Amino acid sequence: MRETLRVRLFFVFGGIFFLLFCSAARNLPPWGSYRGPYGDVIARVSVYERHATDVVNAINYDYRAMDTLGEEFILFTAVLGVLMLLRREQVKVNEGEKIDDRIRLSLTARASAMPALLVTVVFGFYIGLHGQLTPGGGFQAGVILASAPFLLYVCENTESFRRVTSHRALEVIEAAGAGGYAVIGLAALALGVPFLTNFLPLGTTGDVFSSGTIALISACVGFEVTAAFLLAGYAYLQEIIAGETPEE
Amino acid sequence: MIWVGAGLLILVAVTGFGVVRTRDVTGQVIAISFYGVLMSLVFFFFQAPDVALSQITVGAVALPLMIMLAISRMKYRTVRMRKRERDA
Amino acid sequence: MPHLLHLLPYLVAAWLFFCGLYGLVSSRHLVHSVICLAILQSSTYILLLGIGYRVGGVAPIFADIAPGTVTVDPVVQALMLTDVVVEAVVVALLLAMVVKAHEKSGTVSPDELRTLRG
Amino acid sequence: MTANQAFSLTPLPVVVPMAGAAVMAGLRKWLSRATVDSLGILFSAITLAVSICLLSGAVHAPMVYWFGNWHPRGSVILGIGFVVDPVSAGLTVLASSLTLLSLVFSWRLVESGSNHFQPLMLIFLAAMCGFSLTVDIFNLFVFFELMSTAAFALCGLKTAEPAPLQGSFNFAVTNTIAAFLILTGIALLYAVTGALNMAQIGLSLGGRHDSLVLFAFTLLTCGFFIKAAIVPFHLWLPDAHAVAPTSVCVLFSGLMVELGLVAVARLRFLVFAQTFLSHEPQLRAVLFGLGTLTIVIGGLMCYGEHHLKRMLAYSTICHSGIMLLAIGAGGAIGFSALMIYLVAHAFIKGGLFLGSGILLHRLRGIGEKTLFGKGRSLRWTGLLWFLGAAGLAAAPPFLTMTGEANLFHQASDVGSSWISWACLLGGSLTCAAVLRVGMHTFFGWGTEPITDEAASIGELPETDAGDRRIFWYQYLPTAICMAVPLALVLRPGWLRVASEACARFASQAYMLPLVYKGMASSGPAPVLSVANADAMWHGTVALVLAVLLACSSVFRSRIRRPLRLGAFLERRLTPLRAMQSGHPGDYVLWLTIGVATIGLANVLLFS
Repeated sequence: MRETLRVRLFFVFGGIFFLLFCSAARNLPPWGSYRGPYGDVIARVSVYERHATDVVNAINYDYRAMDTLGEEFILFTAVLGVLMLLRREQVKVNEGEKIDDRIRLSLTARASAMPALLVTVVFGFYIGLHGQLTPGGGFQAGVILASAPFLLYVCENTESFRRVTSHRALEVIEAAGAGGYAVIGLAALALGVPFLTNFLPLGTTGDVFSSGTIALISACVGFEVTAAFLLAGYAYLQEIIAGETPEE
Repeated sequence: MIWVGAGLLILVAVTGFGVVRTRDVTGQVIAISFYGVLMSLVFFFFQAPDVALSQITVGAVALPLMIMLAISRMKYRTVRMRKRERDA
Repeated sequence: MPHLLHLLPYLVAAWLFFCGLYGLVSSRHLVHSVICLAILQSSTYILLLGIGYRVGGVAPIFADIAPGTVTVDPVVQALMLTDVVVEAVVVALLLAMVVKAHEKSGTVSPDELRTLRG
Repeated sequence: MTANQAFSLTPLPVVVPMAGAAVMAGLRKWLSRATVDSLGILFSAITLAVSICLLSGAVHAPMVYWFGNWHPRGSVILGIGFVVDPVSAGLTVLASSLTLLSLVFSWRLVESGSNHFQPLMLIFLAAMCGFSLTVDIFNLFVFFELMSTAAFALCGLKTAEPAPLQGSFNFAVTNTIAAFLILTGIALLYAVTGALNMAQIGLSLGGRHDSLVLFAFTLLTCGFFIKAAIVPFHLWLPDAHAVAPTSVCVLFSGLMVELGLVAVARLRFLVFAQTFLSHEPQLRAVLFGLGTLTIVIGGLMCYGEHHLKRMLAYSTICHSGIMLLAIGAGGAIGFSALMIYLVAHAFIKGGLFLGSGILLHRLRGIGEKTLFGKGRSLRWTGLLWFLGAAGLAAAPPFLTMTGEANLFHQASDVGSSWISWACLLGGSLTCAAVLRVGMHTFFGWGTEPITDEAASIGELPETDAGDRRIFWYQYLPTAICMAVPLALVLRPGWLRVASEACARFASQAYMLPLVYKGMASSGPAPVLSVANADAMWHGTVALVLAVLLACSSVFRSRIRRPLRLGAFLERRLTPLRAMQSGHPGDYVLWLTIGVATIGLANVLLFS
């Protein structure tokens, strides 16, 4: 189909779609007047029942933990898919220009990356550990932690970046994070309660080590997400870093 | 208060259209990064700090970074292939 | 005007969905298509956020507010978190496909990359 | 096994393959190919065993399982629930047996992309099981997305050619849009009901049918129709099948596509049960229209195709249309027709795909012309192939016929017996296409096959070039696939149980107390199985027509010009083929046209 025809047809039918959407929206409750009941019931009970002050994380890692298990496996599958698609076939590694690690940035710039790295890692751990109390949690922490090695790359410490991100253990960590989530659920099953039921002491509301399995699951998710983003990032970068020439 | 939120939403709508209309891919990466920041502002404004945090890490950083990496990998490939053709 | 204001996030969501579809239909670059898909996805964020919002509600985090305070809906936020992950994942996977397609055929234009006709 | 023990097994069909995939993917670099293959087979066998336990428990007493022990509080449902009734447990059994068969088939043979293939297959299995069991609509979306992600990755397994990447790109774009359509629909329903559990949504919606509910219905059904490859949303399916490895195609065509229809059925019977009470005829008209269109286009394209996997893919589209007719016919018998047909079709289509995998492995080709006359020595494969063809036509001994018998019964109840003609057309067209390929390949009869551009895609074999032997573990799954739909007919006792379970699944009055209180009320009266005489005739006629059509194509040089109907159909489908352009923009446009048209029709007909 020619592009002009395609776009014109789209304006007709896409327009109908848009109008249908708008006419449906007329029957929605007006903006700003959420009616519940699901969210309100959970907001009321979760602090008492789960000792978690961040209700969103209580939902994610407990009330609707099955969704998050699926979600973690979506991430896991996608990384598996990216690694598979970008797997190396026959490549010739050019000797001599193997790792381009010449220093172009000033030493100051390179040195200042270290504190930034430290801050990123500390911030990541903070966000991860306080997931059940304040906004944050395993997923956000994972993404922040994964960004730390990229600072190395930006500051042209390419070799150390490669050493961190191409480590064989990374895939194991990722799988352990995703599998660990399933194992936490199975542990509950082994204790005779339904899958993913909390079986740990809930602790005092507001403590770092409170709210039982929520913190544990959050940690597993954190490991998985960190490893997943690093693996995906390296999959895209490996060819450039290693200076490989594609083989036809 | 709600008018500020409404303004933000309209800005999102306009930026979204802008991202789609940007035909140059590198420009689009910058646009989508801006869009991600804007989106996380909206989330923050409408009392969703958890999502805002994820959005700023994923939508404004990880996503554009991934697109950049993909583009640079493709460019690298093209440059390498051209160079090899010249050598041959 | 107030009537339109009551519909605003839903209209923005519909608009973004439309924009994403338009971008996909008219795309000439596969990476552009992927980004349009991300825009299309963001329509669901706005829709969910608009649905769960409550005027005067605070964030559903009881670290520093009294129990029983009126909050916005926490459930949609949990759903949005899942949605954010889905977005990242879909983009990563599609980009990997685009990169690989570029390696194999040297083009990123959907018009030129049409081996599966008929 | 007591009901209580079976109860605690509920999460395992999802969790066992997930954990297995994590183990296999984590240790991928250290394990040999054979070990990963065996682990994959082991985990899917465990899943199959667990699913069978679950099914046997569910037949005695259907139950509901609350994750995290979050039981409903009054009318509000807090957690995510799995409903284990014979239908959903049966689907997990089907999913795990198909996965097991295709993993056995690809043992040590099919390219595995450095051991990525097996964990992806297990995740795909977990997603299908979760999709069948869950009663929470957002959880359904999560498993939908998990299933799609695994499918996208599996589709791009053969990265050596550019075509797979394009096929999987189109697949990924359309199915991701499907996911967002579904999510938008979920959000709209959540806005008005404040619930995510399908039972609670259904309860809260009641008989409401304003533009909002209708639009949500449109979005959800269209999203699942994209998965189910209903015309005009079908364009991704041939592309995806042409490029995916054969053993993956078994799962795609066997169950993934049909699960989209099961989800539509679940929505219709549980969520929107009362929405269309006053508009049943209009709803039937919409679904019948879509189904018939799908059958005609799928059937014609199937006959005009010369790439084996694409041909089977079009036949899946056609049969998906037949199953949509079953949903359209509605009622308990209509739903049992859908389920019976689904089971039969899954095995037959799986067997045919495995057969084409054997051909690709042995003869190094997948185009009809390449294979012409080369399969004379493959007697067993030929036999299984022709059996599969007969099964597609719903010929007498096959289970497909029982499914169609139920469908015709229900259709004549609602006064639309004409749909049996659509089924006849679809069955004979797809059967004829398969027969034609069989006659050309295994007998070398007639003139050289007509071919086309598309038939040369994916010619690269997916197996190692050195070894062309076929082992027993490749014949065995193929033979099992063909034997099951025959064997199930020989033991008709289960049909009664199945139709009772289907009647309950299709009844909101039965499902609501099951979800809320976890106890089964006395269900609706079981539906007696229907007399097969009509369908027997029908199947035989379809088979005869198919043989005639295939012969008119194969022996086209020996018959007079006006009789060359088959060859005419093979050559003159240019406008239909133009729709299948391989351009993602076109696919998205067709998708938009479909959603807008269906949405408009829904609003005009029902409000």
